[in-house]
Amino acid sequence: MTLIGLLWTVPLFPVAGFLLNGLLGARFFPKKAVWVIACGAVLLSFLVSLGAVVALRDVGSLTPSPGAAVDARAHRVTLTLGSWMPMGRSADGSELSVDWSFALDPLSAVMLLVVTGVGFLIHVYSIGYMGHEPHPVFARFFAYLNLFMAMMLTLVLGASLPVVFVGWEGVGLCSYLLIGFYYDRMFDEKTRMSCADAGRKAFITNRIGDVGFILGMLLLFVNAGTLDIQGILAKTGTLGPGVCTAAALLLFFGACGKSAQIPLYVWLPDAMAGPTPVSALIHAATMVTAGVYVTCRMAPLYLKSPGAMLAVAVVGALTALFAASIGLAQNDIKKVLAYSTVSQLGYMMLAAGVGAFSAAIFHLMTHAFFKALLFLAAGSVIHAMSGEQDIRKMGGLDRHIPWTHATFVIATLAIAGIPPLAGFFSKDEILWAAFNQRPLGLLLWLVGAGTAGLTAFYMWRLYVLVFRGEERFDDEVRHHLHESPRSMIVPLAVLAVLAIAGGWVGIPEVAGFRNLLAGYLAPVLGAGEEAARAAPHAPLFEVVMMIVSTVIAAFGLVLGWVFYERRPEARVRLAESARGLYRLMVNKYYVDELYGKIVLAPYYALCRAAAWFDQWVVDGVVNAAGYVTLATSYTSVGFDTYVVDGLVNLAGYIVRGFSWVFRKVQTGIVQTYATAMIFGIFVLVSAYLLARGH
Amino acid sequence: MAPEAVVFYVLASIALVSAVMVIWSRNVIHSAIYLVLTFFCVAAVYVLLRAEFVAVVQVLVYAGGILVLFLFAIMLVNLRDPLGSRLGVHATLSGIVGVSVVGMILYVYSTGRLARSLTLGPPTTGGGGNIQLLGDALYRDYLLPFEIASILLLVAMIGAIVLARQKY
Amino acid sequence: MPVPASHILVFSLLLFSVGVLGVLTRRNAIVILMSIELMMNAANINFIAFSQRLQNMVGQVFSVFTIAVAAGEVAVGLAVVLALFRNRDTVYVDEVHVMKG
Amino acid sequence: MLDWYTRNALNIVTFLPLLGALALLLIDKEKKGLIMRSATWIAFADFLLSAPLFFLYDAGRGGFQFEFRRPWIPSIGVDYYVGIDGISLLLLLLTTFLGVISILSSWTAITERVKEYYVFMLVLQTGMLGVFISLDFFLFYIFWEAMLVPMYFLIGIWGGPRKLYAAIKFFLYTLLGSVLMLLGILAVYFYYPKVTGGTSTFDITEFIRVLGPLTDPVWLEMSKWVFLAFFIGFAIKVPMFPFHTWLPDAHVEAPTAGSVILAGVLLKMGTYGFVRFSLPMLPYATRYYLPYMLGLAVIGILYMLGVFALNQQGLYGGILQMINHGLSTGALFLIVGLIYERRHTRMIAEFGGLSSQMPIYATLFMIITMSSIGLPVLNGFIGEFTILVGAFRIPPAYGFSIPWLGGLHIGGMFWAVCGTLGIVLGAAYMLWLYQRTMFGKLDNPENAGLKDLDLREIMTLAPIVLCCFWIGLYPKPFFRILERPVTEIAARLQAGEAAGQTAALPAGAAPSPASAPAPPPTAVASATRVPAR
Repeated sequence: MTLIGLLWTVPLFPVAGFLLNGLLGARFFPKKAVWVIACGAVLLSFLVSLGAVVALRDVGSLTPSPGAAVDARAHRVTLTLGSWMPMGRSADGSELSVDWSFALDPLSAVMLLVVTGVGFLIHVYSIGYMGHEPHPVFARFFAYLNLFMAMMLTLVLGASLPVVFVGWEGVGLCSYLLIGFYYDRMFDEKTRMSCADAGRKAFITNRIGDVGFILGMLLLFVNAGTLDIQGILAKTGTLGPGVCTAAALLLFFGACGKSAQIPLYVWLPDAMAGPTPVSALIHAATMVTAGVYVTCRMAPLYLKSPGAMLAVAVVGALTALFAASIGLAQNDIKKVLAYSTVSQLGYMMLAAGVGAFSAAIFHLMTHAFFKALLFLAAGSVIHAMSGEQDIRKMGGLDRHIPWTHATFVIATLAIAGIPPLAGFFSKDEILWAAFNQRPLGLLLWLVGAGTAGLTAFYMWRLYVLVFRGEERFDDEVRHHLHESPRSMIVPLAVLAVLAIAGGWVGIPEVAGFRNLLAGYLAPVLGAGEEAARAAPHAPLFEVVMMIVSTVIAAFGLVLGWVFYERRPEARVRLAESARGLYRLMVNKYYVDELYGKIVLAPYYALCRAAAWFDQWVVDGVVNAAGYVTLATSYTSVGFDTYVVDGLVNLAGYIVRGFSWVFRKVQTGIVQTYATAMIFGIFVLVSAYLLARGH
Repeated sequence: MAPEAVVFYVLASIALVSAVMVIWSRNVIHSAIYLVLTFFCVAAVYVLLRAEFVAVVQVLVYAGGILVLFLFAIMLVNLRDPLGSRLGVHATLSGIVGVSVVGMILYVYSTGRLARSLTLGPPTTGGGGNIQLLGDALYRDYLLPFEIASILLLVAMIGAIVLARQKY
Repeated sequence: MPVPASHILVFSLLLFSVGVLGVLTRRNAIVILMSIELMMNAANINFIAFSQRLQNMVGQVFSVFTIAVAAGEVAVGLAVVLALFRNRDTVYVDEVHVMKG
Repeated sequence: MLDWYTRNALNIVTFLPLLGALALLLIDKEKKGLIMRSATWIAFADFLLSAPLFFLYDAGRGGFQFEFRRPWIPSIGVDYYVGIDGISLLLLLLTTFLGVISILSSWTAITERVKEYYVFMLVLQTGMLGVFISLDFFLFYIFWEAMLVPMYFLIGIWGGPRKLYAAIKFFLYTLLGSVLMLLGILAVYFYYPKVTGGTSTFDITEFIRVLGPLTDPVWLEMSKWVFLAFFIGFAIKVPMFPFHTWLPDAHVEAPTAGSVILAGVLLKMGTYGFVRFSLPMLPYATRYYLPYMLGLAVIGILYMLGVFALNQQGLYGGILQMINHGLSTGALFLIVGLIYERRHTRMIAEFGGLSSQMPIYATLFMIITMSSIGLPVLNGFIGEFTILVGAFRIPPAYGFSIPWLGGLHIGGMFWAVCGTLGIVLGAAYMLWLYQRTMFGKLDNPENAGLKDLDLREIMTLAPIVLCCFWIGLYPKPFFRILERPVTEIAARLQAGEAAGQTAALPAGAAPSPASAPAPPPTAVASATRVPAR
């Protein structure tokens, strides 16, 4: 029980780091102390996680204690720290309550190690990358980064949906803060979008997704009577298909927000406004995969609803293809990578949707390695290029920054799916699972394979434009060109190793190995896997498919090489002939503009309408009496002259009398009020007398 | 008609006329003088009603104290235009309202029941009046209200001083 | 007392009405205060008339109180008028209309 | 000692500010520092005196505690009767807490008529506390009205450029509401002896006990009208659409501390009124008007949605959210006030990039913003989530369908979705505000010299922030305190539901007096006690 019992400290170390650096860092600590605290906190988390994961291996020998439940069959240890929201009873008398509880099982173990491990590397990288920032900014950056780690770990470890939601919103907040980190800078001159705008866009888009997440939670809470994840999953059988489908779709909508799926992906490309380590950590390796993680977490719920599964698969596949096609035409190094991330996330969702949950997690892991590497290498490039991000102004960098170049090539090959690098195995597992889906298997496979080709193509394009060919930057930049410091290169190297070897834990069985990862995850995700594997198993066919997908990837690479290095004029001709499509891609299919028209414009209109309604209708009714009085008195002004001259006729006199009374009511002279009171008495008593018949 | 009745009607008429003059007169000083006249007449009516003590208090406090206060105030308030306009349209309207109310109340009186049931009883005993009875009532039954009234006067005095001070 | 009580009441009523009219029609705050005194006198007359009629001293006691209150009221009222005059340079109540709508 | 305290605590807490105000009157008004310090200490002492109530309150016992009762006007059955249950306890603490903070925040903001200002603040404090502790309708009404006067002056004297307009609008609106409420109170007051055949009383607990479960058709019909009378009184205070237009004016014009109190405490009184009176006393009418109430509640006021969910979770959330909203909105007004004090403008366009100039300010502002948009770990989330659970649990029978929208069912689910969307839109707005002021370039030279918060200013905000975290991380004590009162009210509402069914009125039908059944020959029903759960 030793280190597992300390599981709750895993998110707490970064919280401590955040508090120290956030409250005291900027004023009292030197820079070195700041990064030692920040990196140390994450390292401690990593070590404790590692110990806990090791201890989890012989879960059978663990003894339950109060507040710590052990489920040997599912390899799960659940720590309950205390009651959070005891909300009384539901209609049927069951206790509606939410606990602060954390759970460690193989699924969260994988995530835990990926998050803390990659997170630690990126923290180390940030020391060098942010090194030239002035001190308060430096401390603020590490404080935010630590807070993010804490929230991400809460998300991963949470054993009940609200605890997961704490992390879910927390990472959203950190993402907001870190995207808008340079809050005084402009991000996109063309659309006049500042970094703060980008952060807000990310946060709001995520919040829109959260509507789904919250509603899904509520639906489950009310119907299952609990929000404990295992409690819900145990009750999926009794919930009924309608509730399952609704809840699954709602949760998936939330996941769409966080994992940047259609229709909520628009925030992720703009999230590149943040510093590059942030893009690597949050918008590639960890946070954006939270949606995939939660979907896998709730796998039994999804499996109860074929419709929801299909929706997940289709949305994932479409996102993968759609984002990859946009990635073809981008010129900002980080935006290419961002669309690539969206596309890869679509892949993961596709995997989850076809029931290959462990493949989704596998791809999540390998993607964390190679995409973090890509971003960090890109950061190194940007660092070397004095902040330039436009790939049209790069080229020929391979001679100047060899380490960065080498790692970038590895990562590119890994994401393109070239064996035996990490990306190959995970991507292939997904494609194979997609192919076996019924009834859309072939279609999904085609989309997936096409995306793989596109990915290889645009990644190679990126590589060529950045590192090969002629140098397109000016002398000023050349003068400052330098390889990054060691604190940046070492993480690159470590990640490069992982990008090569990370996939070897999941070599498919057909190749004669045991799929280690799938086996490890089986206690949690096994049920879903069996469903996916119910399809007829044909080893030879699987090998053929593997070769086909490799060929497609290679074809993409070659095409990229031809178009961008060998025969650029062919590319120009192609772009000419398909100019309309090209423009669409460059402008990202005008989705942002569309959302502006159909979402934002009506929202602003609604706000304006509400204000107008308040100002004119509601207040208008209230002031109606006043307006009438005023109107009457205005008309009477004309008559006043006649009154003074004594030229009054009877009708005029009546009008004048009335209007005059009305206006006098508002004179502010006390005597008027007294007169009115006495007149009132007169009227009342007269009425009384008349009624009495006197 | 009994002599007392004659005296009463005469006094009442004087009081009413001078009261009208109080509000009619354009000069504030004149108003104050008419006011004093009204007060005296009312005091006399009190005597007729066998309320000698109150009559004396009336003369002392009203005619003595309050009027002096008024005169002081009038002199301190050095009006640019002492002859304020008297009858505006507003005043006419107020007058109409006021007179109608008076008329109405008179009408109520005249419908009878009140008038019959309230004829005054015989005068109280003794030439010395009823001051002793009044004293008993004031200082025995109504001692606390009496003391409170004195505190009220004290508060009013302090309040008046505070308000009227030049700088505060 | 040979005079019918109703006549005394009518006398008090008329005196009161004159006071009301004064309050309603005059602009000069001092005259308004005077009119209030008239109204109080009218009330006193009623008190005393009923005291006589009912052979009860309470009416007279109350009229004494009324006089005390009147004295206090005049003192404070005139002080207010003075303050008003000092601050706004007027004693005409229709020129003091901060409550104007 | 403790015994004496528990017996008199409410009187002490309520009237200490009033006594303090009287004491302030004796201080020379030129000694502004002394006045400010004394007022702060008085408010702080009041808070300290009220704090033990939180621990002494016996959450397991439920019911009204710390009761104090003396006959006051026996001839019409008015008692001086005070006492608190969990709901009023929390609001009482919120009031004393925000009282200290608002007074502390006024030190530099108020430079004119200092003495009068603090006197009014303290009197206001007594008025508000009185509203929350009164268990006698007459007493309640007196406090309810008394509170208006100091607030009126606070807005009217120390307010902004259009202060008179705002003050009068505020006063007239609320006065109109309370007059109608008085009508409702009188109706109940005169009806009560007819039921019991006994003496008249203004005792609220007695009304709830006798009239709550009453199923006499005459009463059921009458309760609808009483509900409407109460509704207008409370809805104006809440303020619910369409009675809300006084609020923006009042907020814009009021001084900072006034806004804090207004948003933090005054606006909670309407909701408190619904929870304390309308729901337990008029369960049938509440149920009857429910669809409309929900519709009005969902326009902006999330905690009303919780209250009218009429179940335990909804009430929990509604009351907690009242506290949360009080804290975070109060803090937001403080934050606006702090910047207003420095720059004398509230125009958003004037600011931008303050984050680098005033980091502490920016941080606190960020936390409060996050609290008000319902980020977990902070208080807003707890309230919102609980409310939404409550809304989700509104039975389908409480809703209605719209045929021409494909039979769209407007029930709990619909309202919960609306509420959730509202939260998101609110987030968009708050972030926009934050970004415009705090982020961007510091391009207005007038903002370059702005000072960050000093210790006193931090002291006004830090306690609120701590409370936000407390409620967000460990709200259990609050849930426990609310448990008994909330279950009791929920039980009464269920009983009311049953009453509606026995009276065989068409449930969920459009409210029209004509649909009432003819009264039975004997209009007197025996009073029964609701079985406590």
